[in-house]
Amino acid sequence: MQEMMKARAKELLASGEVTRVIGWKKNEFDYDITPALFESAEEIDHDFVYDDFCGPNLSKFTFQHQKNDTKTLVFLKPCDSYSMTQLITEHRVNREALYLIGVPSYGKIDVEKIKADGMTGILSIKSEDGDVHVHTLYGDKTYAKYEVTSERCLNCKSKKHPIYDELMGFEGEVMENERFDEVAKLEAMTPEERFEFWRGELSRCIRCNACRNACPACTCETCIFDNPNSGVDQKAAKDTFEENMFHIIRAFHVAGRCTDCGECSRVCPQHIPLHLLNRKFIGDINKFYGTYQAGEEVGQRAPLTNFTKEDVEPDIVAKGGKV
Amino acid sequence: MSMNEFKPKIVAFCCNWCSYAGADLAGTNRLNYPADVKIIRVPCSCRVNPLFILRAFQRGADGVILCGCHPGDCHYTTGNYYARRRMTLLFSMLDYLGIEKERTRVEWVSAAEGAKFATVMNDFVKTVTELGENKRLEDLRCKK
Amino acid sequence: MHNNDKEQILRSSGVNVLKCMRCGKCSGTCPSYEEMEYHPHQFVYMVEKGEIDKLINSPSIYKCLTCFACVERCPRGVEPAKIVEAVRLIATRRQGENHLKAEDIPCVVEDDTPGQLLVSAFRKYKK
Amino acid sequence: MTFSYYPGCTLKTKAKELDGYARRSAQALGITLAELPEWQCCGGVYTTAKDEIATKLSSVRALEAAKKEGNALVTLCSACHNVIKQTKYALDTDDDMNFKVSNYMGIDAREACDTNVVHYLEMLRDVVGFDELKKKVVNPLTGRKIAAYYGCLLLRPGKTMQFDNPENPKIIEDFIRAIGATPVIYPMRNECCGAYVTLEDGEQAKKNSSAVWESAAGFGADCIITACPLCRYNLIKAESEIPVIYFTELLAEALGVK
Amino acid sequence: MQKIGVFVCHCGTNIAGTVDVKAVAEALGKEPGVVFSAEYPYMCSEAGQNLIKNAIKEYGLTGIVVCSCSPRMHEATFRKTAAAAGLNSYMVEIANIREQCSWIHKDIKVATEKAIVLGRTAIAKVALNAPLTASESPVVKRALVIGGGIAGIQTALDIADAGYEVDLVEKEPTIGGKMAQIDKTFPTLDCAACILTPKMVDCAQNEKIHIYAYSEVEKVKGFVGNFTVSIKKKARFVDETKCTGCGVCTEKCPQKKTPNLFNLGLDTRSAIYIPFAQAIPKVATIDADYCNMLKNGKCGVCSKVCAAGAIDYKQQDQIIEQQYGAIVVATGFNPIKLDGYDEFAYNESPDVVTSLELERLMNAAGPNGGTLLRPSDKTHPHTIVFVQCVGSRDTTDCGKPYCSKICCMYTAKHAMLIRDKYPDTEVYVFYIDVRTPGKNFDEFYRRAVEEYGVHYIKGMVGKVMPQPDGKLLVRGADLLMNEQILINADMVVLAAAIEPDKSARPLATMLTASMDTNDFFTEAHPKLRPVESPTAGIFLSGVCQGPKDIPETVAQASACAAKVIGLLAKDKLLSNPCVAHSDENLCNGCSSCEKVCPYGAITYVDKEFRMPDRTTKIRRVASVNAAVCQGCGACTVACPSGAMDLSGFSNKQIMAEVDAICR
Repeated sequence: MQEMMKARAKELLASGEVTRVIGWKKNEFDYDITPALFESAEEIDHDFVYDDFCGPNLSKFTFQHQKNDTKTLVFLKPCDSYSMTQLITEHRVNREALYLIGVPSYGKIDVEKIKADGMTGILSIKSEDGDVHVHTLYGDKTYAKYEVTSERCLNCKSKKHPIYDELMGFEGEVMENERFDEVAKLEAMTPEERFEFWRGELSRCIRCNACRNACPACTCETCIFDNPNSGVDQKAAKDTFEENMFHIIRAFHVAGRCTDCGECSRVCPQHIPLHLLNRKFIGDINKFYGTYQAGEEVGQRAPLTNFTKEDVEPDIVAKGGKV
Repeated sequence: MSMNEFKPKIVAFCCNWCSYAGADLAGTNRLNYPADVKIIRVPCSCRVNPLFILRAFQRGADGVILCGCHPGDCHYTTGNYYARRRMTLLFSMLDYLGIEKERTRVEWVSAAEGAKFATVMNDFVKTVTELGENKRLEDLRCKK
Repeated sequence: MHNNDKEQILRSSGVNVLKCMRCGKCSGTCPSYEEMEYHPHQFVYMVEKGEIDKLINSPSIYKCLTCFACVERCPRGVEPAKIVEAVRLIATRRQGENHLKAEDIPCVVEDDTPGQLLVSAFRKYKK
Repeated sequence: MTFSYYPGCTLKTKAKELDGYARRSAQALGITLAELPEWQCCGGVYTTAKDEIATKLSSVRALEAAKKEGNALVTLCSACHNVIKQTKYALDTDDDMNFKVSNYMGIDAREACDTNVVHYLEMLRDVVGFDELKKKVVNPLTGRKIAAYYGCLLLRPGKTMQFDNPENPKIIEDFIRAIGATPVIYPMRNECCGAYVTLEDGEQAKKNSSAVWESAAGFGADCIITACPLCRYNLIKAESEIPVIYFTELLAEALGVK
Repeated sequence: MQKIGVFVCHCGTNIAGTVDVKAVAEALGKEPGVVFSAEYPYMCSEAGQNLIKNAIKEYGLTGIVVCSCSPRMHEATFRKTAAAAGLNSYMVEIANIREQCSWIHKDIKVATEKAIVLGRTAIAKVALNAPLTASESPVVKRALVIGGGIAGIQTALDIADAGYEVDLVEKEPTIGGKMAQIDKTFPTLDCAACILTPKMVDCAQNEKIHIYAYSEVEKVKGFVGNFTVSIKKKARFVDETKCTGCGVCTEKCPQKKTPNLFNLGLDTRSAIYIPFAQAIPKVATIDADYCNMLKNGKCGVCSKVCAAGAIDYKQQDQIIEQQYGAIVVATGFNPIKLDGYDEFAYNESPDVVTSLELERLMNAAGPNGGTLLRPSDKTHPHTIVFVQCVGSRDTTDCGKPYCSKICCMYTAKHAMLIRDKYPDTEVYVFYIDVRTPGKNFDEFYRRAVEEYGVHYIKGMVGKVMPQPDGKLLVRGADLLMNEQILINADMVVLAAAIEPDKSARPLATMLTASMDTNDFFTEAHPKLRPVESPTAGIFLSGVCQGPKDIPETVAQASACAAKVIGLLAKDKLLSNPCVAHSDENLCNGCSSCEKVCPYGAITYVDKEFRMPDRTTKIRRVASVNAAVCQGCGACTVACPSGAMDLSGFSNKQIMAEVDAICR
């Protein structure tokens, strides 16, 4: 796959169809993959990579590096393409200046799972035919791929690309998944247990803003948390409104727009399951207003800027949330 | 603090056209409800940003209630429909975070429903008083 | 007791009698009108008022043909035929004796009586 | 094209001709009617009560069997059609009913009964097509003035049956035209014959049925056709002065397979 | 630095009875930013207002808080007071310590404490208030009336009388609407044409009124005071300026088999036609669906016989663009289609007619020249059954849930006219309720019963059965007799429900005017602003707002005109300054705000921004039209970046209030 992608990227660069390519590149470690901008065939030959570690969602990177006067090729995994569709719907990226190639994703590996298994001093990781070989300073170990696949991929919502100019490899389908199971588990707890759970999780937050920076739905020109006039700033002070409410506000801000790509949880250095906040909103929206998948189609009307006269009343929450 | 001494802090957002007028009518008719309820006038229920409600909880409110025109009767035609969706989702999230769902409420009160306004407020204050002091949302960030 | 019957009728028929605006179209359309002591619109009204016993004890409940003309033509979607059926079910479920007994059948049956007639009648007149 | 076929009790006994002509005609039209292996009597009338499931189970079984065979379910007798279709509608729209039936039967009833129920006439209209039928007629009944008698069961409740305009139907009239005869429109064609009341009050049923045939005869019909054995029985008992026959008999006659 | 003044009103004992006003004034005087605090028995009195004015001047106050009755009561008063003292009137906040405090609490301690909280909340808010000025926009002194029935005609005449230009758009070839089709009017039985046609002529002759008949509104842009409307003049294939209305073409036209829609298809007319003798404008129109020349190029008779040379087979639709200050909707109604009511045999028998068809059958200009004859065999009917509420008060799919309001009265009229003209005809009226609220209405209905011997039967018809002999057997219920009855009738007349004209829904979308579920236009307030749409500059005249009879329609039409005149009389419009505004630096251009705006006040523009690295970047940003925005604030919450805020109720202000309450 990777070679096909490289070849096609170079072809498009050479033909002048595009002048820039957005893809992934490998850093010091096999598993340390970051989004990257390539502007020449040489750069592509040298750095371009597409493998089971290419987790980062390129749509946010594309937004940050967009240029209007020239065309950019972007490779999109299915979940990236949902985010991209949402960005197009919100007029945040210029569709005209993009050439989108959809590529399949067979599940990305979560290095944290390997580390959590006690592996240290990792020198290299290779993923081959459903096995993942880990080579460390202290010896080697092989995992079955599903053991180290990230949670978001195990609960993949779709292997289909809602938008593309060109597809490479097999196009998948919208998937059946159990992604709301964790949410349901929390919902089944008592309010006290839930409060304790979230206090435990959110107390670990160091306000590094990684979640916000990675989130493809967080593309505000100026984030309200950075805006002294929003009434929720005051970053420095401790115990302020913004500090405490950051994640709730962020989740509400992306409610109805979050495509559930899982970047927030992936990048969180404190391993806070932030996606469980977003999924709560997604689950509620599906339940109350009919199934809605953000980024499924360009021009969709988000559930929070929409209504029907027969919508459920807010007291549905007090009645246990059953529609 | 024993139960009967507990005085909850309750913030009530009322839309200017229906519910605020309903509250005025309750006053004109001398219908009593607890002084714990403090009203903030907004043009429409759709003006109420979830941030305001979160802020109230963070600042120590024990209950927040939003009152607007009945669905279909909004002065601005559709405002309360949007408010209804926003609040449904917000309340569900607050409940998910462990803030008891009884601490948040939306009621549709028309300008003619002074009696309903008083009844709703009495009931809401009673419910919140029974729940007792709210967990401060700011605790969410404090180490256990 | 009466209230229970009323609730039971409302529940089992699924009809909201309060939607009736008393236009009488059901009775204006009923093919069994002449044979009935209480007419379709009265069924709806009497159930609303809780006068269930009069209905249960009336032969009218066996006169409805379940032809659904009243259901079809009611401008308010009240469905009187379902009310009649629910009242009759109370009667047939309660009665010690069925309205139609198996031993009566030989007296009424003729050579050309279709089986459909017998099963239908049993459905309507028996527990 | 193959359909699962539900004949019903009377078609095996007193209304054999309704069934026989239908089968022969279907064959002539290239349609296979596969009789359900173990069907039970539909019960004759649908019990509208929401708290009553026992009387609906035979229909559920028929629907389930057809679903298993993977075919649409064709009915012929108006009563069977009405009962089965209403049962399906109840399962589709009444969650409580679906829940109870599912529990009792140990199946997901809504899913298991997701079968298209069509009346033989609908099959003629929608699958064969009346234009196509017209072409296959070898013995057009030209000059015959036929009155269609719908009765109540095929048409009502309109929302559930979705058969035709319940107040001004035309499917049988179109059928009559297709076989070369002239339909007679008369107002009593969708009024009730008296149904099962005939068992205990023959006079009432006679009154109802007389009104029907008198209206048809008054408009010049020389024959009445129906899809319901009980309608036919009642009309005949009411001393109809014009013949009352099953529509399938005319169909078979027109197709030359009588 | 803010300098805030606090003024606590006693309202006699209304407030002072349960609130320790001195303590309130004292406590609030210590709030940050407060430089003056006082109490007074009646703050709204002249002396009270002077107290405020003097304090503003003396202390150079930048904002004031009045602790008094509800702002709904005296906010405007105190704003004027502030303005008179040179303080921006939006630097005033009211703490409602009467309706929401002293009147509902009995304990002085509790009430006083609450009054202090309410006061400091208002102080917290006013500290963040910004001076606001109402913006101005010019008013185009011209009105558009859409719909040329009696409602549109009356509104146009009244507006023109006040000296303003009016354009009257009618989609049919002539103005007149439904009233032109009606024979007599209740409860006076005067002839509809006799009272309507002079008004039509007035319209045609009025210099201020411009009639665009056979025209439709295509597009609407702009806002109150300044709408731009595109009107499509449909091709008549006749030059309006040349046609004299002589009617020779209509006589000579060989295509006589065209259904006469003015007579509801009860008879036929020629393909080139003038709908009726008194049509305005009285010019011919060619029905393109039936004209042989237009269909296949074979004929051309009308062109040959026209002495004025007015026929133009090549005429095209024409688009006219015009500016208006106000738009009046007067799109009227139609009877519903009766396809869902075949139990009444309407489609089956020509002798079952709607009431409007009966009007034409009885009209001297109708198909039978005013003699009531059965459509089927043109014989005199001896028994007529009227059925009320056909489709009205009907919650099924084919009906309308509302009462059509006019049917009870016109049926009484029909019954009376028939009994008067044909005493040998028996008339039965099946009714559910007879609704006659209106001047002389019930008396009129009673005359039908008492003087004219009309048989009113409480009940409904279940089925109409055409008989072989041509009679109509009517089966219905007589609920008072508790009987089912059969009537052998010659004709059946159905009082079909009325519904808004089908053109209303797309028009409402163009106007961003709201409609209810029945497609009636919604009024700005059901009681107090019944002739205005919530969308500023859009006014409602006649049945488009809800079922009405003629007198009510005319009353509403004139009321509507008065409102339009009131608007056009202004040179400039001052708008409520408490409107939304977008901070372009923060705006993402994501369109969320636009989606929730009920007024279409938000548009997007591409704007160039200078970036920190001195490059420029073009971004799409939201822009609020302050003249259209009504200040609901829906956009402020929909906006993810907080770019959208609402003057007078800003995010910061409301949060400050929250903080003050929770302090």
